[in-house]
Amino acid sequence: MHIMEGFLPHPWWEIWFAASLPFVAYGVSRISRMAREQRETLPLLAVAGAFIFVLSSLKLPSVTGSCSHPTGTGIGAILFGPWITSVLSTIVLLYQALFLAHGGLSTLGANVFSMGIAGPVVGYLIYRATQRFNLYFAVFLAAALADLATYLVTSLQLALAFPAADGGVLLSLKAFAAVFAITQVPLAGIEGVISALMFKYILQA
Amino acid sequence: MSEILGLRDVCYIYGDGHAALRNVTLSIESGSKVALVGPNGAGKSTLLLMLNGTLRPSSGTVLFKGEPMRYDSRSLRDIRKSVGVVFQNSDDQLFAPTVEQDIAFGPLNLGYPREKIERYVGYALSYVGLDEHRNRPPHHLSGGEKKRVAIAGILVMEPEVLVLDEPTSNLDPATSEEIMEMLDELNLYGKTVVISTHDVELAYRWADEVVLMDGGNVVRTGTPERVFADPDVVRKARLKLPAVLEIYREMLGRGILVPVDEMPRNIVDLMHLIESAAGRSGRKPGRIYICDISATPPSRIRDILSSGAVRYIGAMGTKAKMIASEELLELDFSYGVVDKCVLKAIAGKSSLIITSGGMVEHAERRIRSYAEEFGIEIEVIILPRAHVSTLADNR
Amino acid sequence: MSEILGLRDVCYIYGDGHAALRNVTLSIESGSKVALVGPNGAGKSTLLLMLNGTLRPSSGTVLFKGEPMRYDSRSLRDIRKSVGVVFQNSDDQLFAPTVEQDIAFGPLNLGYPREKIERYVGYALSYVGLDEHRNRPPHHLSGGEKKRVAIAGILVMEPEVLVLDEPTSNLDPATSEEIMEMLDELNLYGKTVVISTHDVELAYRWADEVVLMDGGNVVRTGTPERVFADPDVVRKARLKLPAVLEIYREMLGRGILVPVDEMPRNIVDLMHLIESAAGRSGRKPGRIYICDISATPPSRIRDILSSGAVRYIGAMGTKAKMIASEELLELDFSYGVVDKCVLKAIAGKSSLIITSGGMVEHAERRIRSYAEEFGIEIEVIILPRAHVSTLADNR
Amino acid sequence: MHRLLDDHAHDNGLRDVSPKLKLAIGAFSIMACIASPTPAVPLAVSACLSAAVILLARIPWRLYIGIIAIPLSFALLSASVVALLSPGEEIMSLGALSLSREGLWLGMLLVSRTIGGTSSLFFIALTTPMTEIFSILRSMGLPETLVELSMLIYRYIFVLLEEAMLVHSAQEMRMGYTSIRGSISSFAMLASVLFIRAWERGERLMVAMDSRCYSGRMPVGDDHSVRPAHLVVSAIYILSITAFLLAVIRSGLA
Repeated sequence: MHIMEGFLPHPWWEIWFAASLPFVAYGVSRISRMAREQRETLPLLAVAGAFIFVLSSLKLPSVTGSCSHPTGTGIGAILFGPWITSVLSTIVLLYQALFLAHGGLSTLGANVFSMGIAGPVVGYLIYRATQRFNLYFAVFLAAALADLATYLVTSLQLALAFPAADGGVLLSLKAFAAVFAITQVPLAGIEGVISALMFKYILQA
Repeated sequence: MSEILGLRDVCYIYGDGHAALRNVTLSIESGSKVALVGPNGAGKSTLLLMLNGTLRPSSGTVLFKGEPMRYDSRSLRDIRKSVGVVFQNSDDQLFAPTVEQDIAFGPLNLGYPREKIERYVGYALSYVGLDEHRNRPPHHLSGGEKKRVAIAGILVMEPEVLVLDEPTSNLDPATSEEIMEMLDELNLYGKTVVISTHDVELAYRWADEVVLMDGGNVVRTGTPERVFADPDVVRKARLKLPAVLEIYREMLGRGILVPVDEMPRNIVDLMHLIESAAGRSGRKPGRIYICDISATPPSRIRDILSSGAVRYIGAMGTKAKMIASEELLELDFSYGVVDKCVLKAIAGKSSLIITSGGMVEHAERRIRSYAEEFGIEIEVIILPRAHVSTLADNR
Repeated sequence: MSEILGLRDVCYIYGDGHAALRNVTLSIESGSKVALVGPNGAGKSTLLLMLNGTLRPSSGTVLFKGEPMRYDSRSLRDIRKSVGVVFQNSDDQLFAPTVEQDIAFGPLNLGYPREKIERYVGYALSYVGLDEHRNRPPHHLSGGEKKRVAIAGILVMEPEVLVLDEPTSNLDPATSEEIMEMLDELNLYGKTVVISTHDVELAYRWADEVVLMDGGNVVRTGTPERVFADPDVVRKARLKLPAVLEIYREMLGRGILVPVDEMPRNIVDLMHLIESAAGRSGRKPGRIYICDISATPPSRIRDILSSGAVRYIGAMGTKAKMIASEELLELDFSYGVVDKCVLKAIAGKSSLIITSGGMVEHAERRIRSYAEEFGIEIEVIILPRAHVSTLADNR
Repeated sequence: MHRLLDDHAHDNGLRDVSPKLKLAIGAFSIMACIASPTPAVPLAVSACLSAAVILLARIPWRLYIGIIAIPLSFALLSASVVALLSPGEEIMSLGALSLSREGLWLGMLLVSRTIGGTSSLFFIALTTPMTEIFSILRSMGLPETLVELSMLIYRYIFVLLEEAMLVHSAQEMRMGYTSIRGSISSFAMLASVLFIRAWERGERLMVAMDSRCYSGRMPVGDDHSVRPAHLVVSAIYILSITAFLLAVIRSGLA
């Protein structure tokens, strides 16, 4: 779920850039180190990034009928871990803004934080915690909860920028979360199911 | 024959304003074999995607059985069941984790009952000769096998029209011929087959009707002889003349041959023209045996072979080839079998064609028509019919 | 000629235990045109990837200029600079965002200075005729254009050997011929060219040396005539005979022709055999004008055309074709030009070939060798040389 | 979506303008929109840049209207939440919710900023091909790895997207996506086959790069030089918007 260009006021758009920067910078340094050691790193991460972009540009079959797209970052976190996924997500989010008009440039920091960092970190931790029980269930849970985490963080980002008159950030968070829940909660479920099925099909093939 | 698919004044303009089709009018007869030929970018693939409603004309109408095509989801479902499209690159078409699941994809989505799906998938698998690969992932198959799976995935929905974009691209000659023969077989059993290709040899030999396209226009349509009659038109469309035709034209130009009404379609025709021009004849032609494999035990074929009555052996159709390979029969011809046997017969050598079912009559008819055309007598012996008693005794 | 690349007893076994190459021994002469032919899965691509060290033999040795190949990164870099590989699917090869950046990839990584990179890239771009596409992303190009960019990206490193996997797959006949002609031109200027293909017509016509592969083995190597001499071997490798050869064999079988030492390589040869068998001769052959476009103003070509001295006009080489299209000359032949002009000359018609630089002598040599072979006199007139004074006057 | 905005950028009428200049205009416009306390400045930015995109870059207006509607739905939904939560003098009551004058104003401001910001974003996206931005990214001192990875991802997006479209239409031809169940399994098959294909491509990409002597460098394109006329027009635009912005801020303070 992208925050559109122009929507986040000063100082919030700067704050989210600052919050994302350390994660992405560390991710880039990890990739640089890996690329020096293993030459296949760059080509494989390149196709993985392109894969995440293409997946997230396809319209999901959705119950609500709205124009909803998978984030694909939960899968990324499972495969590459959260650091590298944060770098791939940054590039993918930039392209989504420039090629598809999803998100924006000033809001890139906020979007990277919700979709490229918070979601993948949650997904990765869930996957590591539940992996030993059942692989497919772990993938389902990781992808679905990564989606939910993204949506909650986005709601929080908006709530912090636009606190309610009485009740402040908390009330505002409730309001945003409630409005976006209509599309985002079913979406998270669908992305979870699709991710689990995708793993199953890949392992079968 | 009646029109099964038609285009009337169809234009198609891509998002960037580039016109892929310009006022195309075309009629495809039910039961025919149609080849769209033209250079890369001529609009062939775009036209094919019109035939099952994947692309919708910017202007003009597409007709299916005389009715203008409609693009609501119900109508599209019906049209896509009736007109199956096989893509050029099989990898784009095979997306399920195993061969079996891939073939079952269509029937499953059509809501067929489980038992029916299994039966149909089994039938389609054995039709394309890939039973033993049913549980393999498609991306581990060879190019030819992938193409067969792609065709099976369409056949299983029992379409009336089979549309194939460049069916032989990236396949070696023998695999190409096997695929084309499979299409012949399907056509013989009533399906209309439409292909696109820039292989002029293939189009010239295989098609009933050739549609020559260039720059989004249909430049010429008609029998292969008619379409390829004008070398300038063919060259402008960045194609070349079929070799047989080019040699024929060179011989005309040198006065070695004189023009005839019907241009040669293949080497058999060309040889006949040359021989009659040279005033030759008199050699006693060889025989052609046709053996219906579904009614003949393989031992009988071995008997014929060991008797020395035939010099060459060929197999037509998927089933015959499977049996030949099981029985370790060394085939001389596995594609273009009738033509080759007729050539051998004219050269005085006898041969045996093994095939099955309706293909027997088809082969016989083609031999007879060659014989008539050339004014020679080729003796055709159809095996289980003539020897049915011997056969019973042998058991 | 000396060996530039060699394989000695090379085996290659994939991770799954499947042997892709079995004891392959092969020698590629410097400056030759080699075609690897064989069915899908014969091991052609595996062999090609041995030639620049991408794959390392499981056993046996690969030699480059007589030295066993070494696989440390420094040696690999040297070998890859000398042996350039163009992949079958151009999309696998073009990975930079624009045409220009893609072509610059090799030189940049070889550490050329900036100015040299720019010069080389500019040269390669204009050589393949894609100057105006330099800033396009590869996904906006046609299949033929992508192939040209892929070739340019290799040429720019000035390799001694050019290796191309199925260079004409998915290209229409005219585009294929243009690519093959470009390879001829490069060969003429000294590069060794190795291709893989299952297009037998192409291999038979184009190659100096054919390597027939099947099931990981080299079945036969030699001149095209020698490799395609045995129809059984060719058929077993799931290939077919080239049409000219098949027609020749049919004519032999019918006694229309008698066996000759050298089998016909193309239609010109075949026609000559037929004509001499029919005891014909006597027609006065046409002339062939060869015009070096780099030394002739286009107005001179128009003069010749309007004088009625020639009936047909053809262009050889990238530069000649570009000028022809700029000058709106309507070309009769844009590929296989020499052959076609010789055919026309034998049929008594004159023609004009426009070309440039070293290609002039090449064309002349080929015409002379045809003339000698057929024992006829074809008058070849080379334009700027013969008319150099006239030319000066015209200015 | 068969064509990405980048595809239009390669053929637009402002292709020859220096990409640095275009980026500067876009970035300035975005900042101006966010900084503006009233809807007037973002709407002025939007009017100027939309005119530039349609009239100068010659992007079809139908396409432009179509894509600008995408972010609007998000903006309207979020802005109405903000509007309803904001404190102030109540002007309308909707059951438990109430809309204040200040809330309405803030909502309108947010929608206008989104419109202005999106116009600025589209100005960049539709006039400056990504291929020309890479060299700017590199000269901005972004890490080499990040720029190289971006370049490779750029190229493979188009390769994989085409493949995804083909697989998707092959599935549609065989009645995928006709029911919810079928849709979900079709989509998962598409994703899995795309992943496998992507991985194989990655391996082939490695071979291709190695075959061309890869030693860790990716070429970038050249920059266009800035032409004086372009500079003058840009300066007029930037100065006018800045003046407008300052005037609005001062009058707001007064």
